[in-house]
Amino acid sequence: MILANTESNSSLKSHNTRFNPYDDNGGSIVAIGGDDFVVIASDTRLSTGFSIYSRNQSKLFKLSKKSILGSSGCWCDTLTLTRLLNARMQMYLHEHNKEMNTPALAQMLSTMLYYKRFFPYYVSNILAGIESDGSGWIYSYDPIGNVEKCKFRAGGSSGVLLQPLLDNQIMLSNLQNIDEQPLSLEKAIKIIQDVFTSAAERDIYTGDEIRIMSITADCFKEEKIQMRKD
Amino acid sequence: MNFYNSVNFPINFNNHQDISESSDIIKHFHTPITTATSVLGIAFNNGVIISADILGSYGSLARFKNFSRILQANKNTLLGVGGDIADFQYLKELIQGKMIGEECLEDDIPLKPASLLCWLTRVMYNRRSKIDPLWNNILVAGIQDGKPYLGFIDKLGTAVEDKLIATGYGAYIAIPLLRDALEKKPDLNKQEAEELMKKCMEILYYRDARSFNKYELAILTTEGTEFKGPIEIKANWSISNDVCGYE
Amino acid sequence: MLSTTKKLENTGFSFDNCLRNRFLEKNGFISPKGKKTGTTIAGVIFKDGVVLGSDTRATDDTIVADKNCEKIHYLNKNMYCCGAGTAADTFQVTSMVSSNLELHRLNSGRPVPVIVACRMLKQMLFRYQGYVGAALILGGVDNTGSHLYCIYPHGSSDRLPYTTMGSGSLAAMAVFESKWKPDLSENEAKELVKDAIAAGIFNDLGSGSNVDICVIRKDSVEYIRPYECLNEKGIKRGNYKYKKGSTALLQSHTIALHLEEEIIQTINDGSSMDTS
Amino acid sequence: MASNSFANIMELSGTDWLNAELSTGTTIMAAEYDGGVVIGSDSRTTTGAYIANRVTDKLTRVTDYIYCCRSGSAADTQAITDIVSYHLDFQKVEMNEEPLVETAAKIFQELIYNYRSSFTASIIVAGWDRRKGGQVYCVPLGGMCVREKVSIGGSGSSYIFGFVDSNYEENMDKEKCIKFVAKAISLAIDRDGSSGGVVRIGVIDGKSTQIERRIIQEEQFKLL
Amino acid sequence: MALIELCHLRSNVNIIPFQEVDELIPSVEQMNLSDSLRLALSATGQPIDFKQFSHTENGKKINFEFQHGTTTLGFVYQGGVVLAVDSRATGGSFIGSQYMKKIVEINDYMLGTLAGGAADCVYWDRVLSKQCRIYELRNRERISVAAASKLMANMIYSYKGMGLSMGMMLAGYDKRGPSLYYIDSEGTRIQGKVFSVGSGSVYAYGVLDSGYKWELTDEEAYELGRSSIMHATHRDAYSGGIIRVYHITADGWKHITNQDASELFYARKTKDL
Amino acid sequence: MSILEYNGGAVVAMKGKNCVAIASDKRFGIQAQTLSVNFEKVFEISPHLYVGLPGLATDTQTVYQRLKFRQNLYELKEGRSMSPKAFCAMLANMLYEKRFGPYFVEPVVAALDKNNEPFIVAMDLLGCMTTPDDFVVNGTCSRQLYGMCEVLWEPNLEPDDLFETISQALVNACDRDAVSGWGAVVYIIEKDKVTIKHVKTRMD
Repeated sequence: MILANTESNSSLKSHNTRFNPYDDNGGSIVAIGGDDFVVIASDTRLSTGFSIYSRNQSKLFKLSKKSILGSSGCWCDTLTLTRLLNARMQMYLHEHNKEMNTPALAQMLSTMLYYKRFFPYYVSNILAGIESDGSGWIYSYDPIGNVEKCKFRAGGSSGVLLQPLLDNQIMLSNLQNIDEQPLSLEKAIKIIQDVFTSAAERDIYTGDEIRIMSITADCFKEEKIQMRKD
Repeated sequence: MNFYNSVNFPINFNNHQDISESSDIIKHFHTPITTATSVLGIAFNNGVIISADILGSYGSLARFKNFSRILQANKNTLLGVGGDIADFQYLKELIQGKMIGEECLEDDIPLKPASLLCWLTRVMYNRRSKIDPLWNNILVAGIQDGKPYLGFIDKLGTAVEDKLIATGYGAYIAIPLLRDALEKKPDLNKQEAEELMKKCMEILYYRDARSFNKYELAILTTEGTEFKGPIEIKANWSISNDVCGYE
Repeated sequence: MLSTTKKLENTGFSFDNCLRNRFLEKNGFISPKGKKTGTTIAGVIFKDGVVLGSDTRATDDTIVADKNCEKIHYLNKNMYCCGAGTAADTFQVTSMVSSNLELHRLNSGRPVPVIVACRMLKQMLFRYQGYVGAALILGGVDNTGSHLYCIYPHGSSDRLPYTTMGSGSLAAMAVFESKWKPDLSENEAKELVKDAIAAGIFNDLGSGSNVDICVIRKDSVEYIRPYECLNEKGIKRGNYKYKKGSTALLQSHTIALHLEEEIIQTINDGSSMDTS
Repeated sequence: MASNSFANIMELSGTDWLNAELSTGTTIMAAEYDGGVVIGSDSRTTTGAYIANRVTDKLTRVTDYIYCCRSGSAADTQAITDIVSYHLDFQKVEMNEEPLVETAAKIFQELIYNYRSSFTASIIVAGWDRRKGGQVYCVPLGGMCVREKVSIGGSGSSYIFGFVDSNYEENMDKEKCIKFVAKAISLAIDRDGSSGGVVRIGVIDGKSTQIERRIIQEEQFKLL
Repeated sequence: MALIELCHLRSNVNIIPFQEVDELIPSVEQMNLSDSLRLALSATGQPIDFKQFSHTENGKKINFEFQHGTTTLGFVYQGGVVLAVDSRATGGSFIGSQYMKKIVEINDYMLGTLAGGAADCVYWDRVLSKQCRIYELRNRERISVAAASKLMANMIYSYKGMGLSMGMMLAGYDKRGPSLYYIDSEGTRIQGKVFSVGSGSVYAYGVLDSGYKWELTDEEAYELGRSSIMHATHRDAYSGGIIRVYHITADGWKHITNQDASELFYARKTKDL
Repeated sequence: MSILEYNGGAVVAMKGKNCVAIASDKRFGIQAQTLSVNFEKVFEISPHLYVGLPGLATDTQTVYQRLKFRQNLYELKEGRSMSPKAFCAMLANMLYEKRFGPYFVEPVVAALDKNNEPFIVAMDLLGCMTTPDDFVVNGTCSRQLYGMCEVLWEPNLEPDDLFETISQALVNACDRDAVSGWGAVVYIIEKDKVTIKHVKTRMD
């Protein structure tokens, strides 16, 4: 019965109660999944407090041919988590001679987040991936690994601002007498651009540039769009 | 495999503790004592330049007036460190140990700056996860695959790569000037970068109460490393003549 | 009602709710804070006057509450004041002082010296010991020349040839320190202040949007708002207009308003009448 | 030495200036010489570790012949000085003679003493009057008041007590005294992070309604 | 590294750096991917009170908004067990999800509901379903609901005081017939006939208790579960979304309906009018 | 929990072409418990002037009553109706008077002024005014509303379009906020009429 990662108490040092192992480095992520595509976008501003660390830090991580992770929050946790995740996927590749598929990846990420239940990663993760039938799905996580599979999601510092708009525009919630049309990739990208424009207006931690990555059955695309820099 | 063995209990039954009783987790780390202020770095067209003053402050006392905190990790990597000086010295040994370890491999492949940054990120993150951080900001500058490289790590293990970096008060005072200069001319040459750096150090001296009027510069290009300093700041105090009284 | 009428006559702050609010806070309900102007404000003296500048963002925690707010406040004909800190405080403090200055001007029958405004402001702020969170830059021109003061929330002042305040003050000050020189011309001063504010806007997340500038000269004032739009809202790519009837209704009724129309008729007054 | 604390952590992350009150970390000094007094100060005002004003004038006029050097909270000391100045101007009109330095010091003392729980103010009052010539009074934090030949105050003063004690001589001539004061303050500036900038010097000798002012800049420090 | 040993450098050279980094990445054996019961503890091995980390050094809020809130209910009657749940997950007052699945299928004869911390419940339900499957393989019979609930309670109990937050029901059908257990993170495990758990449970109980009797028909039972949840979602801010109803009989569990709580509300209201 | 979230509720106002709209939800709750679904936070001050007072319900009522009292006094004294600008100044001063013990309301004012120009103002709880050209929001789901309005609003909306835009913004924002919703009411103020529409929303 050994505890994982336990420290002996003798190494504990003297007192002060001001160190905080967490920071919030801001940034927003929006992802939309369609019948045959998935698209995910993040801004590139990395900030701390009232100042900007970098104007050019994408928060998207391409994990495999079929999946992209967007991760924002405490950047040091993001770096660690994605590095571990990559190592895991590498191991899987060597053991099974194939890339991990999206649902398995989604579950593994959840388990890895829950592993740190008592000292969690302070990150908001959104995983976008294409499944075996070619459809795009989004998995969104809370910091300790509660996962929800859905078609669209906004997360990060302006997630609260953007989510209702996605509900309204993609799920057509609260609309009547509307003819539903399947969502196209072009429309999804258009919506993503517009929601980021609005987030940059109102959320001080979102801005500078958007990176949009999309995966369809046969191609992977990346786009950059400039935003306001204040 | 015994089934019931796999259902083991990570915590002793008698060891229940309430959160309220044991919220003293962060009582056990040290705080910075002797500190050093900002470090600045710029990547220019064929190299990098970093600078830092040479003061070690003990609280507000200007305690050590000739303390260099720029070091050369290997032939294509420079480090500039701010924050607690004791932690810096520990880190320095750690890095030197790492460098010797690398040399022992005798593969003639020097550690690249980005790799060193990555490794240092792990060191810093690991210490923050123990709630026993190294109170430093580290600036890693070098030549990565023939191109200038500049990176930064804070005490949590947050790593950032950029063309211009400033830590401490520099992040508030020097960054605006550096960003402005690089926006106007993205491809600075060595001399311009050096001039810009000198200007920033002067202004930091005006506005940061823990800064000092002597600093060091280190320039790393493909041709090699050049250390300059200590350089003394020629401050301009002429406006003091215009100011009289507070009303 | 009697008590309410009485209260109307009383001036100054009312502390009626304090006890209740403290009780609520003790029970774990966090008291919200007022809107802040994260702000970069700056001022510089040039040859013939003063240039004041500010950004135009007001924040509510991490949300931009106002993208184009006015932070350069009118004090009197010959002086203006930039405010940073709690937005309500800067507004109220400057408007109260503005009224007093106007009374002073009417009483004395001459342009009010800038020092008077400075004293009024700092004494008022000192009385509230920093609890009225207004950080101000006061600039003006009077018979004795151009003046620029920097007034801190606790009630101290500094007299300087160039100064900055607010969360972006460090960025703006860096620009001043690198580019300021004595005896600036008006255009140089305007550009310098713009650069300083822009440094705040781009490097401090609490500041943003446009640059406002106010130039105060010996006989004239020029309030340029906006002086420069540094950040435009991105262009919408989609169309978000709804079809009529998209929203489900429960009930609806209309109140017709009977308009009172006001017709103004000009009547010839006595002077134009032929009185001979 | 407050070096262990929270302030230090805030300094490292560079966020201390957002919340701190403006204060003059300061080195101030006044010394008597044979014809009057020399007052001097550094010129740095800080909020946290940010220098809000690098050319502050901490030598403040109370009357034409009496000045004070302020240290502590900028707001408190300015308010107190304004009040004292008002009192003395009033007294001057009433009595038709220049107020005494001692009177000024007493009013300072009274204010600081009465409001000692709410004010952070430590002041050196220096001046010249007909009766006692050049005088220096020290009114530190708790509100006591004592006359001294030479007095130093502020955070930087702790570095120069030794220098001042060993180098002060009575009845120096003016230039020597100015040099002494300037040297002392430059030494404090050298070691104290809260003091800095230039050395401002004022000479009060009762000969003119304007005091003689000098500014000694950094490059001249070595020559002192 | 062989060279180092060969040269006996170890005694001369400080090789701390390698330890520094090695500790970071837990080996495969250490992580919960291989031993699902083993979670990383905090630096001190003691629970962390996150309130002390509520603000960063820049004064920015750090807010671990784990998804929360719920109304769930379950009752045993002559026809088996009925479970009904809402589907809202809130972080603070923000509604993180309106479609969360709060019933977890443990095996064909057993269901768990979740209330409290969503991640906690889902994770441990997943572990439980693994344990149950192992039991089944080993003993060639299905695990009883009593045993499963005991396993669950023990697992949670071992992390008691660490900050887990969960209130779950375990319902199933075994050789003893239908049964329903309530388990929470304090370590409680109670068998009962009627339970409701979560922030909206007080409202649900009102409807549930007034309509419950052993002799309910299946349809009546579904209706009772549904309207209890519906009324709870109307009154409780942290419950809402879709009402899911499940039924467990001797043949295993069956999903009955998913119905939008708000639509149901309007349907009922117009009927009353 | 912030005290402004104790009872829940949100108000939004938007400018249109020669018209202005103000909308609020109808919930009155005590923390998680919904007590009433008919608690309006928007009040008529004069035919062309409406004020929304989201925040702590007790203060919503107190502030409204005191406003009405002062307004009556003004109209008795002056013999004319209050202009939107004067009303806002009065409200701002009333709130600032309680600078150190504020009322927990964040008012939103929507009106047509003398020239039938749309006029909107939002204030924080200390009475600091914001007067943008497009829309103002306040209340528990203000973040959600900012996101919605920033995309949906466009200049020169006709009254009918303005209604669709403002109600979609409010309803969808409330759907992501646990403590507001339960019905919504929209006021469209035009030169010659005011239209009051009760919108169907989720009731959970």
